Amino acid sequence: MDWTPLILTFKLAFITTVLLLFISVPVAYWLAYSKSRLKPVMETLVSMPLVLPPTVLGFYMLIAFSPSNAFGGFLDKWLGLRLVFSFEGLILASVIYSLPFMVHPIQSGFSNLSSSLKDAAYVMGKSKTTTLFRILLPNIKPSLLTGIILAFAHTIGEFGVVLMIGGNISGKTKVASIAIYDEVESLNYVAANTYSLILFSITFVILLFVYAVNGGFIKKFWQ
Amino acid sequence: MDWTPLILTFKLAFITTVLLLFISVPVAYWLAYSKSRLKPVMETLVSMPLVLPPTVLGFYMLIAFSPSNAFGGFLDKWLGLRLVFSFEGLILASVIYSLPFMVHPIQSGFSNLSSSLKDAAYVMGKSKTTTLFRILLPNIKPSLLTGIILAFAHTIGEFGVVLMIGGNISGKTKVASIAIYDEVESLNYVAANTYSLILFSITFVILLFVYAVNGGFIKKFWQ
Amino acid sequence: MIDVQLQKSLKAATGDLYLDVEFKIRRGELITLYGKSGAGKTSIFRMIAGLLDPDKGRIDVDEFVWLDTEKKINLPPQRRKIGFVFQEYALFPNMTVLENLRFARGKQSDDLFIKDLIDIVDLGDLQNRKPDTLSGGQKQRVALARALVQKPEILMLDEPLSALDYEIRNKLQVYILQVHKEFDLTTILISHDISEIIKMSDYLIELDRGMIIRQGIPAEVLTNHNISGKFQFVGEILTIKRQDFIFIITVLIGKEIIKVVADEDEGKKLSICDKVLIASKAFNPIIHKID
Amino acid sequence: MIDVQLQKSLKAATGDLYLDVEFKIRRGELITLYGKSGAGKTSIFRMIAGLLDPDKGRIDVDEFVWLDTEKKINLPPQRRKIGFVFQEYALFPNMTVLENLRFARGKQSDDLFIKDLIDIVDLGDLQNRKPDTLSGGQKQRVALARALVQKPEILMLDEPLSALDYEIRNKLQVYILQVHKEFDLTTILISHDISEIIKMSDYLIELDRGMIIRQGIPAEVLTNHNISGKFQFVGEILTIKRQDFIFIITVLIGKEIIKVVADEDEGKKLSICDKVLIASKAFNPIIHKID
Amino acid sequence: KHSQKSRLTIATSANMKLAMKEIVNSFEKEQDIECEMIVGSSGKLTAQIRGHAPFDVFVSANTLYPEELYRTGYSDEKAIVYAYGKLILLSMKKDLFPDLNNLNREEINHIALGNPKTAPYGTAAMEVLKNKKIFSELKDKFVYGESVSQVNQFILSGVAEVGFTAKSVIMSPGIKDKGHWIEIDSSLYNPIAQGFIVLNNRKDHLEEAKKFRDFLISEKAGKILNTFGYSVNSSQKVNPVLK
Ligand SMILES: Nc1ncnc2c1ncn2[C@@H]1O[C@H](COP(=O)(O)OP(=O)(O)OP(=O)(O)O)[C@@H](O)[C@H]1O
Ligand SMILES: Nc1ncnc2c1ncn2[C@@H]1O[C@H](COP(=O)(O)OP(=O)(O)OP(=O)(O)O)[C@@H](O)[C@H]1O
Ligand SMILES: [Mg+2]
Ligand SMILES: [Mg+2]
Repeated sequence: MDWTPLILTFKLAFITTVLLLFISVPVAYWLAYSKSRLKPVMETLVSMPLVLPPTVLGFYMLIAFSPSNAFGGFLDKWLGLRLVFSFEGLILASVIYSLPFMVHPIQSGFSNLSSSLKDAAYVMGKSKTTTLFRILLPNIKPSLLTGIILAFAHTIGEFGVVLMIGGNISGKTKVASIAIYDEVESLNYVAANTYSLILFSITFVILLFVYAVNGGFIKKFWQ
Repeated sequence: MDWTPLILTFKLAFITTVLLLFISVPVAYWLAYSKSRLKPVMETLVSMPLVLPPTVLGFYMLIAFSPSNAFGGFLDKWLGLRLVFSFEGLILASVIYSLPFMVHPIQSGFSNLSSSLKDAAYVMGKSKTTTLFRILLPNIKPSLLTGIILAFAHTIGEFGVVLMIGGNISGKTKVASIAIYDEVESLNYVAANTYSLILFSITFVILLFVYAVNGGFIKKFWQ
Repeated sequence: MIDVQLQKSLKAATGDLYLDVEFKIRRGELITLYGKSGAGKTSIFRMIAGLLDPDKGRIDVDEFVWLDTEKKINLPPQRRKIGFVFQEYALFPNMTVLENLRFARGKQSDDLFIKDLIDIVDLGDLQNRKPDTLSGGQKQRVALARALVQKPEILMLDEPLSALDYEIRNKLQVYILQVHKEFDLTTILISHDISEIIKMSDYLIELDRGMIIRQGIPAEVLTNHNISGKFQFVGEILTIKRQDFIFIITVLIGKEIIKVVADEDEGKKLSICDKVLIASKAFNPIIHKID
Repeated sequence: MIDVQLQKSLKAATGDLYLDVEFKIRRGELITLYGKSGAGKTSIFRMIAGLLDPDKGRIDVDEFVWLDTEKKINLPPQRRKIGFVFQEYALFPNMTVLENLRFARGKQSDDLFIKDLIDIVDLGDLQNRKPDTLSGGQKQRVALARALVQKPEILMLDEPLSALDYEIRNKLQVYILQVHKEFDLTTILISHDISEIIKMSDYLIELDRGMIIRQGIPAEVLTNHNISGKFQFVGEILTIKRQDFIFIITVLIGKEIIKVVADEDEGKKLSICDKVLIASKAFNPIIHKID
Repeated sequence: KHSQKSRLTIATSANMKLAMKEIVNSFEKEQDIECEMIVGSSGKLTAQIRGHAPFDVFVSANTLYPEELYRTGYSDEKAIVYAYGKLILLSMKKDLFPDLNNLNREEINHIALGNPKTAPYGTAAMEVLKNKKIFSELKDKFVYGESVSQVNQFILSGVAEVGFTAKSVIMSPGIKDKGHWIEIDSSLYNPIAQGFIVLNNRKDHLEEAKKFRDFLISEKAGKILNTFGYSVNSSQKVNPVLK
């Protein structure tokens, strides 16, 4: 039993989710409160990574990130960043692919929130940032949670993009989903089942824990 | 240029989204308002289809749906329903796979809603159903929209499960995502690009229209 | 006859409130719950409406049992024919004013009645507006109209007029009374406004920390002394000015302000915001109607 | 000196309201905005606070320009040092009462001041509760305390006491006045309660449909006649009973009820809810302090 | 820990995985060169090589991809054919003995084959069906797998009663000793040539890569390939070096 793919998977899902939080909150904030005419366009663009089959999306990313291309070459030359067949590349790809799962729920959370809370904080002299972190975000916890869970779970199961960008290098880009795929491909169903079961169980426990804490179940039984 | 995969794709995405709406609203309602101890477990279970790589999930579904198995056999014998290599099967698979994208946003919408609206409707003698359709759902429109868009877009791009369950039968289960994948695999990049571009453009227009109507932009320019 | 017995311990981080009340309301009566903020008035309303479950208790409405914790009977809110004005309005944000009213009406009331109501609460211009764009008082008026449109058997009003100015408030008080009588409603009111209570209600229940501390005819409960022909008023001192050896004191009584002269000894004991009783020794009042 | 000139057409589906006001407030003054529901009071507050942009206008506070639509100056709400009690409270649901207050305070105020405030608004037991579990009046008290904790230069109170009963209302009126003086605040109040206005404010502005219709010293604006030593009151008829050839009429004046006798001719003209003026021909009142 | 540079990286098409593992093992023993295998579908691997993947050699499941890579400059030498695949007809049903002549039987609902566009075994199966003139008759029964391995999954799960797949499949642990199969007459289809190419993405392993190429066409490797269901020389005698 090789544990590295599993460790790699959770590492990837965790980093991706954290990065997505940092990216999605400002994006969702803009989408929720902007009155720009470009807003529907931006909203649509955020959803677009979903529309292409993952492998195909991965294929386009591969072309874009390849050092022989302008963008990839620039990264390679100036930042020493190789995005193809590296863990960093996997992260970037997962972030792009899972973006809508995080942005949309947070945005709808902001939209549902009464604007008087924002007003009250502004009048108290609180900056937009303070208001965001102390007032807005804590009051859309269900939406944040939805975004986090969807992005996390999706990154774990995500596989087409990762396989294309990552190249299945063991210990570096061979995550659990690819390992399972490999085993199924080579008709090793027992190994595939084992991997699936472990992946499934660990994720189940993580999510169950998150939901239980969120629902106050832990607190209730603790007391 | 073969248009059938594209037509099939939008047909699949549309039917799946509609079915998901019918399924997700009651599920999300239960999850949002139940005080059962099973709630975190159910919440977790809804997210689980995301965790497995689509092809693997598709493989497990294939085994479950196979007429040689208890479940698939039952369907075949008693309902005359063949779920493997049929459009119906694709729909069922897509519904299962996209369920979390619809359920979670709607659930968080319900949770964010002030309970006094529900109370007011009950006191007026309105049934739970009337309250749900006339009061609750109209007041979580941003969340509903998020669910619909995520499920719709995701079904369009979905490909691993569909490929496995559907068997790539042209005119029946060969949707656009598979057609694009085929072209990429056979190094027909030009054809793949064309398909991608068309799929992308049509979806872009659909989503843009939805967002523009939702944002009141259409209304504003109409008047 | 409505017979209410309720017990409930209201959950609180500290300082639990134990609500324990028992009272009867006759058909067609208008009674008021009165009491300090946090005394439990809204909680009683919610329990009568079926929105909050008491720990123990029973509610009988005529021959029907709405609630009996011992027999585990508990009618859902839908089956208790109640009209409710919520303290926080609870208007439906997705519907216009008119739609809010239309949604609330049962099968019995018609569009004409809705039109009348809209006129009476002065919302004619606003009927196609969404609640979000209304002022506080406008929202309250919609909430009131929405409760009335149902022509319920029991009407429950949780501070239905607190955000309104004197004029419209008066008008709506009269209107509520009118509806109350015309449709033979049993009405329960929560109010802090003493003149409102005296004008409107047949019976008053005063609560403190979850208990009934006084009940009876409003005027008696609230004024503490019998109504008399003697001209005496309780007022509040607004200003005190010294002039030579006397004090000129302005006193607020209701919305009237009068000047009273006090001698040095009296004046020194008084200070601003003191409550004072002002009485005349002999009095023969004249009464004029104001138009 | 605060100099306010504002013009704004309030969007409405039908019946647009054109708000057009101009007034000055001296430093340290407490002024009240008064007027019918929907007259535009809250909208003026929101424009002064910077939460709503006027179509045209300027706001000067001492030597600073907060707003000048011509010069396109428009300070954000954060930079206008304002304390605000919202009509709908706007408490932060994610924070306890105490946390709401702590969040509101700037660097200047300390925990001791917060403790004092909590005691004064009678929320000691509730400081660790979330706003959702508070009664209407309790929420309003938290909102008031939260605005005071900031020790702002300008304090804006949108019906800060409407949900409160007589006793706590009185207590908080005194406290607001005290804070207003102690910290030399400029305070703007919205209120419908006449005794509150007369007791608290230095100056009154009455609005109707977006226009200022009257302004001046509250007692003068509201009572319409000069304060006098004459004992005369406006009241409302509660009941009329015929007894032989006379009528016994009970009249509500403030929270007092008196009986007046009227002869047949007079009595026939009167009906319930009529407003009447009651006066004495000769009067020499006695004044007693009530404890 | 070994740095990535010290290993010879072998990109292997998924269906060659088991055979290549054996070959790589004995190559490592013989030459003392550490190797790493990257497994994927040939199409994906080709796309990745074009994206400058750090692969040194490419063991493909067909000849189209290696040729394409040579033409576009990802290799300094022409592709070679190292083996030929054999097509079989496989079934997992207990009492179903596959036969080309009665595929139209009623109990056969679905016949699995690779997508002729992307999978070489699919192309071969199509040729067989066309040569036997049974394609149009059976048209409605076909389901297409993305690759040979998906075809295997269709057959294995029982949803397709029979299917055309590679002979190498029956050597794998999942299928060995299960089901029934027949080998298809190799005259019915064009040889399924499997191409190999040395890549020039990274120059530092060129020596080792060439050693691997030589080993792959050696007799020793040939024996291994044979046991896994491949033949090393085509019945139609095609020149091992392609145009
Ligand atoms: N967000 C809004 N959008 C459009 N119109 C609004 C909005 N808020 C208030 N109005 C309208 O502007 C007018 C003035 O409202 P405002 O809230 O200032 O009244 P107010 O004097 O505070 O009344 P009240 O005493 O009832 O609180 C009303 O007619 C109201 O319907
Ligand atoms: N949802 C709740 N959960 C827990 N405690 C509550 C809840 N709602 C109210 N309470 C508490 O119950 C007590 C009574 O509240 P209630 O709302 O009945 O008071 P009230 O008499 O209506 O006061 P007010 O005049 O201020 O509206 C208060 O101490 C309040 O804090
Ligand atoms: Mg209350
Ligand atoms: Mg207002």
